[in-house]
Amino acid sequence: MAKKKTLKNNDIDEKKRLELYNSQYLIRVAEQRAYDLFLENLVKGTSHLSLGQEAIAAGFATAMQENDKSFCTYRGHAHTLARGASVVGVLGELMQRDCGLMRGKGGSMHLTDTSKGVMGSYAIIGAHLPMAVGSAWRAQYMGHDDVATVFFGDGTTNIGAFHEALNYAVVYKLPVIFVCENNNYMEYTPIESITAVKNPAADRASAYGLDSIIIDGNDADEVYRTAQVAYSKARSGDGPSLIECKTYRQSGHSRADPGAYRPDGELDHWKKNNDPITRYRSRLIEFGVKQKTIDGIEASVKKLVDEATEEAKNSPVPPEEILTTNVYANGGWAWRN
Amino acid sequence: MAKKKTLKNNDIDEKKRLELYNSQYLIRVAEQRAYDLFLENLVKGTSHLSLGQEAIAAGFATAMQENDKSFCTYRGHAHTLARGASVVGVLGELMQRDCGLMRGKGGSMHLTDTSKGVMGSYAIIGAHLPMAVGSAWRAQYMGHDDVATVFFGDGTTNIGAFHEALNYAVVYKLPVIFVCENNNYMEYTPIESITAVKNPAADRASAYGLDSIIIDGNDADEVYRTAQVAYSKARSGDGPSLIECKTYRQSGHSRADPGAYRPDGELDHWKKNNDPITRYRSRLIEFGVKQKTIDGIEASVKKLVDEATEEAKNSPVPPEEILTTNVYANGGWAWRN
Amino acid sequence: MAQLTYREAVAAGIAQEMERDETVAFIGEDVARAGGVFKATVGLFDKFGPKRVIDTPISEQAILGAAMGAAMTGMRPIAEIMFSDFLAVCWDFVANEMSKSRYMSDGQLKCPLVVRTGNGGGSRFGAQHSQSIENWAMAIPGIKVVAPSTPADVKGLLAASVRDEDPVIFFEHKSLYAIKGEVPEGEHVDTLGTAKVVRPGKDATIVALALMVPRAVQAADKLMTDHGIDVEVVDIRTLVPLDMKTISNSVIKTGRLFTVEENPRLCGWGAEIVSIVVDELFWDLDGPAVRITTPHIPLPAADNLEDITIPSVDRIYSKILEVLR
Amino acid sequence: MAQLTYREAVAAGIAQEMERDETVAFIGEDVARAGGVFKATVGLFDKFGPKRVIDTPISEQAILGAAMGAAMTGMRPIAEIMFSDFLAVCWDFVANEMSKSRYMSDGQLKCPLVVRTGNGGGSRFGAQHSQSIENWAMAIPGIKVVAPSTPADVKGLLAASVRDEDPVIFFEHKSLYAIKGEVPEGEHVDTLGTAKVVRPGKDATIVALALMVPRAVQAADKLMTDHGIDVEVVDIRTLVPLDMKTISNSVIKTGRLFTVEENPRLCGWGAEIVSIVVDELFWDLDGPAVRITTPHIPLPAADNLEDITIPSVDRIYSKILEVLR
Ligand SMILES: Cc1ncc(C[n+]2csc(CCOP(=O)(O)OP(=O)(O)O)c2C)c(N)n1
Ligand SMILES: Cc1ncc(C[n+]2csc(CCOP(=O)(O)OP(=O)(O)O)c2C)c(N)n1
Ligand SMILES: [Mg+2]
Ligand SMILES: [Mg+2]
Repeated sequence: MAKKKTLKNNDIDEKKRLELYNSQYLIRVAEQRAYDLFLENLVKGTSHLSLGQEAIAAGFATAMQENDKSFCTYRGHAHTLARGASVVGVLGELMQRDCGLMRGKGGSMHLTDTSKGVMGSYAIIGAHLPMAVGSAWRAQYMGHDDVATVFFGDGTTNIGAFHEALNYAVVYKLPVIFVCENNNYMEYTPIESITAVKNPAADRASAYGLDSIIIDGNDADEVYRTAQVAYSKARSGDGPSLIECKTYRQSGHSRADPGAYRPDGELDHWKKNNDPITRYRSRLIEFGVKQKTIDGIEASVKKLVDEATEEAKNSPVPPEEILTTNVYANGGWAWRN
Repeated sequence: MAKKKTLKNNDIDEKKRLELYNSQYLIRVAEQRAYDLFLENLVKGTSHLSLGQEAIAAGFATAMQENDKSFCTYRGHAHTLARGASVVGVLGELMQRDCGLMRGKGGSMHLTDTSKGVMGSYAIIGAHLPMAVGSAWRAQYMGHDDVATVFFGDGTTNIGAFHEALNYAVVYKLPVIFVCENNNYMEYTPIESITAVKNPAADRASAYGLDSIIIDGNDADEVYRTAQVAYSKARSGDGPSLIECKTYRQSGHSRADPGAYRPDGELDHWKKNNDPITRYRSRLIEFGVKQKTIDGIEASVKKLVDEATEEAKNSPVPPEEILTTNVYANGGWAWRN
Repeated sequence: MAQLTYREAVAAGIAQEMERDETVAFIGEDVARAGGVFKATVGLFDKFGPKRVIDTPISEQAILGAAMGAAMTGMRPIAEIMFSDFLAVCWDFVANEMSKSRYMSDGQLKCPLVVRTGNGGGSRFGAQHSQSIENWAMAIPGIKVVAPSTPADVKGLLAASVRDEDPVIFFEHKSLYAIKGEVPEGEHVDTLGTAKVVRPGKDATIVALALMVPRAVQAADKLMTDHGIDVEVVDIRTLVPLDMKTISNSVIKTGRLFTVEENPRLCGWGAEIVSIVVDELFWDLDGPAVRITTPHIPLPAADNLEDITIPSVDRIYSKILEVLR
Repeated sequence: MAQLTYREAVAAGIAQEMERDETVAFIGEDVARAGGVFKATVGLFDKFGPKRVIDTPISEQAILGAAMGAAMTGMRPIAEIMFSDFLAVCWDFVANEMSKSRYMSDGQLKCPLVVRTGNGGGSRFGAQHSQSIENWAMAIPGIKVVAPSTPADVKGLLAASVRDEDPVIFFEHKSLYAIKGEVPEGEHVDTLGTAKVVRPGKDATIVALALMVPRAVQAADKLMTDHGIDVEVVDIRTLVPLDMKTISNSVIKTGRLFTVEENPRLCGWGAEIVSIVVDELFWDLDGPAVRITTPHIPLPAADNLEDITIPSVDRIYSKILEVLR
């Protein structure tokens, strides 16, 4: 059994594995921290955590090139961190401090770090799918080799923009990867109760002439491998992919959600038996990674997040002068002369 | 050969056949009249004809119950006439006269006759699909036995509202029939050049858990038969159908379109070899209908349209007082007191 | 009289109408089993069941289209669009369909439906979940536009909206959901198109809406206390139909007009009211009519920034003082 | 100087910019091989080929989203939305996305793109294909809004829009496509945010836009001829940025303000301008500021009805006469 797994997984080397673990673990700790800060009333507004869904962000980001572009939702902390954005910048933005990625002007739902290829997080369901298509059009048009990846939830497959984006991307064979994180719920409503097909993304792939791809979204290796195939397809000019990742959201939908809609035991089941971090930690050990190495990663991630938390806490709130900056390209907001 | 056809078609009796022919012929003559009136500068604004597509409107309307509801596009003269709306009302509306179905306030693109179940024609692509879904929801909710039918083109399958409507209808198993008239073109652009799949509606049926249905839209019998199956399915509570009818638009997209985008010979080919009226006339004769009977139908249709034309021509333009009526339910337009 | 919160008044208003009229049903995202993301529809699902209180997919166009098709054919649906910002994804149904079908059909089609939506800022949600877009709706002929400021008005105007034969966009203010107020016991139905003088005064008129109403009243009280300036506050309550009589009477009396708008400056409803007053009551004005608005910028997320964006009691107070002095 | 039609000026403007800048590309429905339903983009496909001039599916959200994603990452796309009424189906991209991404990202994201669209009435197309919705766009912070009235302005302002670093909504008036006018030879680039006094006068100011400009000028000429009333006409040209200097200078000079709007009355751009003038120049006004607008109704299809709906030369003339007498 162990043997078989070794064989099955020997395409990924230890260095990559540790990278994948580091990325997942960083997301886990940072998201938990965000939750704690919310309880301390230091995170204002809303926030949507990816606890339990870390493997998807980590797997894709690890397979990306530096010049690749990510488009995220309001549930985008994970994807932003996975591309290497500063933890201070992310936590600072959640705390709406001057050190935040957007100096508090965007907030938790709109994390953006273009220096890392994170082309924004969008809070209106579906809108960022066509934008990712546009980035892919630019890559094709200008002869660039980057690929656009757009992350979205199961619930998003029922909105019009999903359909338009998929068709458009296929018609022009654009280098864009559509990643559906199926965590079983839209906000509080089970996805199967409001969707015509069982697999909301994969069962619609054929409507765009695409392959139906369903993967275990809680297995970072499987995600990484699938991502690699999709990126190489896109970079070879063979067009888009639509990938449905099965996963589960361990946190509430947003900050104040008690999760009353979950059937008894469901959350526990996923936490105990299908947590991506726990699973990956076991796999590392199975593959001979030393406990010390793992401990080292975990310690350094914790330190990073602790230090970032302190730095963000000490950052001032944004100065009032920036209220009216960057509305227009000239830096200001004047709509009249 | 004739024998075989007889067998294949003996489910439809002569009375129905003549009804189907009458309906198609009426549409043909009225649409040609609309075109002539346009050349005389008596049809103002735009108008979108269904020449060549008559069998679809006729086949569905003939299979409908009186209380069924139709939702049409700007290309809706055919569907409105097929439900029995007055020819004077239709031509009068195209000529923007007081005798028009909506007294000139809607125009060619918005034909409505609720007394015949024609719940409006809509000119923004896709919008009427969700409306038809809503009508079907009301039927299910109130326990009515009517079914909603929504007609739209191939190009419409690429807009978001199509996707939302289909999913919604299936989730709640609503009695609505989605009829895609695939006439090969959106306005001037060939549908296959901007669509990810070959059959824009049928190849997407599975994305909503529906059967893929493609029929010859220029064969009124096949349309009628398919419609009957769909209505009885809907009335039995078994939910929506999506039907793709292959056809061809013999006229321009709208009034002034010279059709330069058509490959040489294409239009001629369809007119000569696959015109629904010519085909149906031959079939009637094949099935033993007397030429005299056919001539009688044609003569009475022509008379009807001639008389309607005269009546519409003699109708005054709408009085200025109605400019501000029926904006709100109180009959007026006052937005203030 | 019962003490209800603004959010409880929403549920109470819907329940009252659903009990009265079988053709009223309610659809929206997460509105049924979960009682809505703002908990404004808690209890309705238990009371009326899955046939009448329905969780939908994330398909705003289908939601409004379904409501429209049902309304055309005999129902009186209430549809929720969770945040008013999301009306942008189904704007066609508001701007081109429900608003125009009666006119285009010369009265054959009707659309008695209500679109409820959470509007306004103050929750630190950022630019895509905080907007006040009542001016977008006011700009569309053929619909009615309501935005209550108290629990009683929520219930009474919601009932009136459900009973109205025209499509109504009903803006609930997110930052008011928690406020409490007296609501009449038993059936309560108000009248669309009626503004209210909520604070009488003689020196100037403030016209305000929704969250801006309590702020305007506070500012007016402070102007009285500090400077003896006696400001009348009019709560518009419904933008369409617009109760110009009440507004005009107030302006004729006071000679000065201020509007307090949460929507961003350009083409806000305050501009409309000012332009009517300047046309019709120019000679009654004793000085400039002045608009106090959210500046013409997207909304920032940070609390300190959001607080200086939306008109505050202080800003209203200072601006009026500056102008009247 | 060359004589071009308004529609030829569109193609000329696009061609000029595509020749200059490789990153400019053009997408829309039926715009390439067929040259657009208004024939405003004829010749571009032949000149620049299928890579740069692209026929799209009927997917307005994808069109604007694609333009946005490309603009964010280095292109300067031009997207056509065939009729401005259809902006309602992709309004989210205008109102919530392209307009806010720069602000939400505190300047990290940019959206240098142009959305061209056929706006306005007069074609007997009915309520869903005839609207003037420049006021919808003006109400959204973060975008620029342009609406030219002459072929020269079409070319010059379109070029300026393409070169602008912000998203621009460019309203072409359908009833002006056929008019002819002088357009400067060679490269022609105008400046956004500059209004023009197109007819000097001293007795009153008319502020007008697009199709309303030639009508206002005709009305002014007739007022002069018939009654010796000398009216100044200002063509706003761009609603955002708004050239208030030119408008204010005119009002200070004449003491009277009229706005002539094709958008329906409520929350139109005229209201905004009136409200600014009344706030800032109240004491310069010699009488009421008056708006002449399309009434607040959906547009009828019939020609005789449409003609009495949209402000005509006669209506402008009579209203001004009535007010000034
Ligand atoms: C157009 C629009 N409709 C509704 C919402 C409110 N909303 C925010 S998140 C969400 C659920 C999204 O579900 P899914 O796509 O599965 O993503 P998840 O939150 O599970 O990651 C909804 C309905 C929104 N933001 N935008
Ligand atoms: C949202 C929207 N986009 C574009 C248009 C312009 N338009 C009118 S008809 C048409 C083509 C429609 O093609 P199809 O659905 O195949 O119907 P057909 O006209 O062939 O019957 C287009 C693009 C529109 N009316 N609405
Ligand atoms: Mg989900
Ligand atoms: Mg077609």
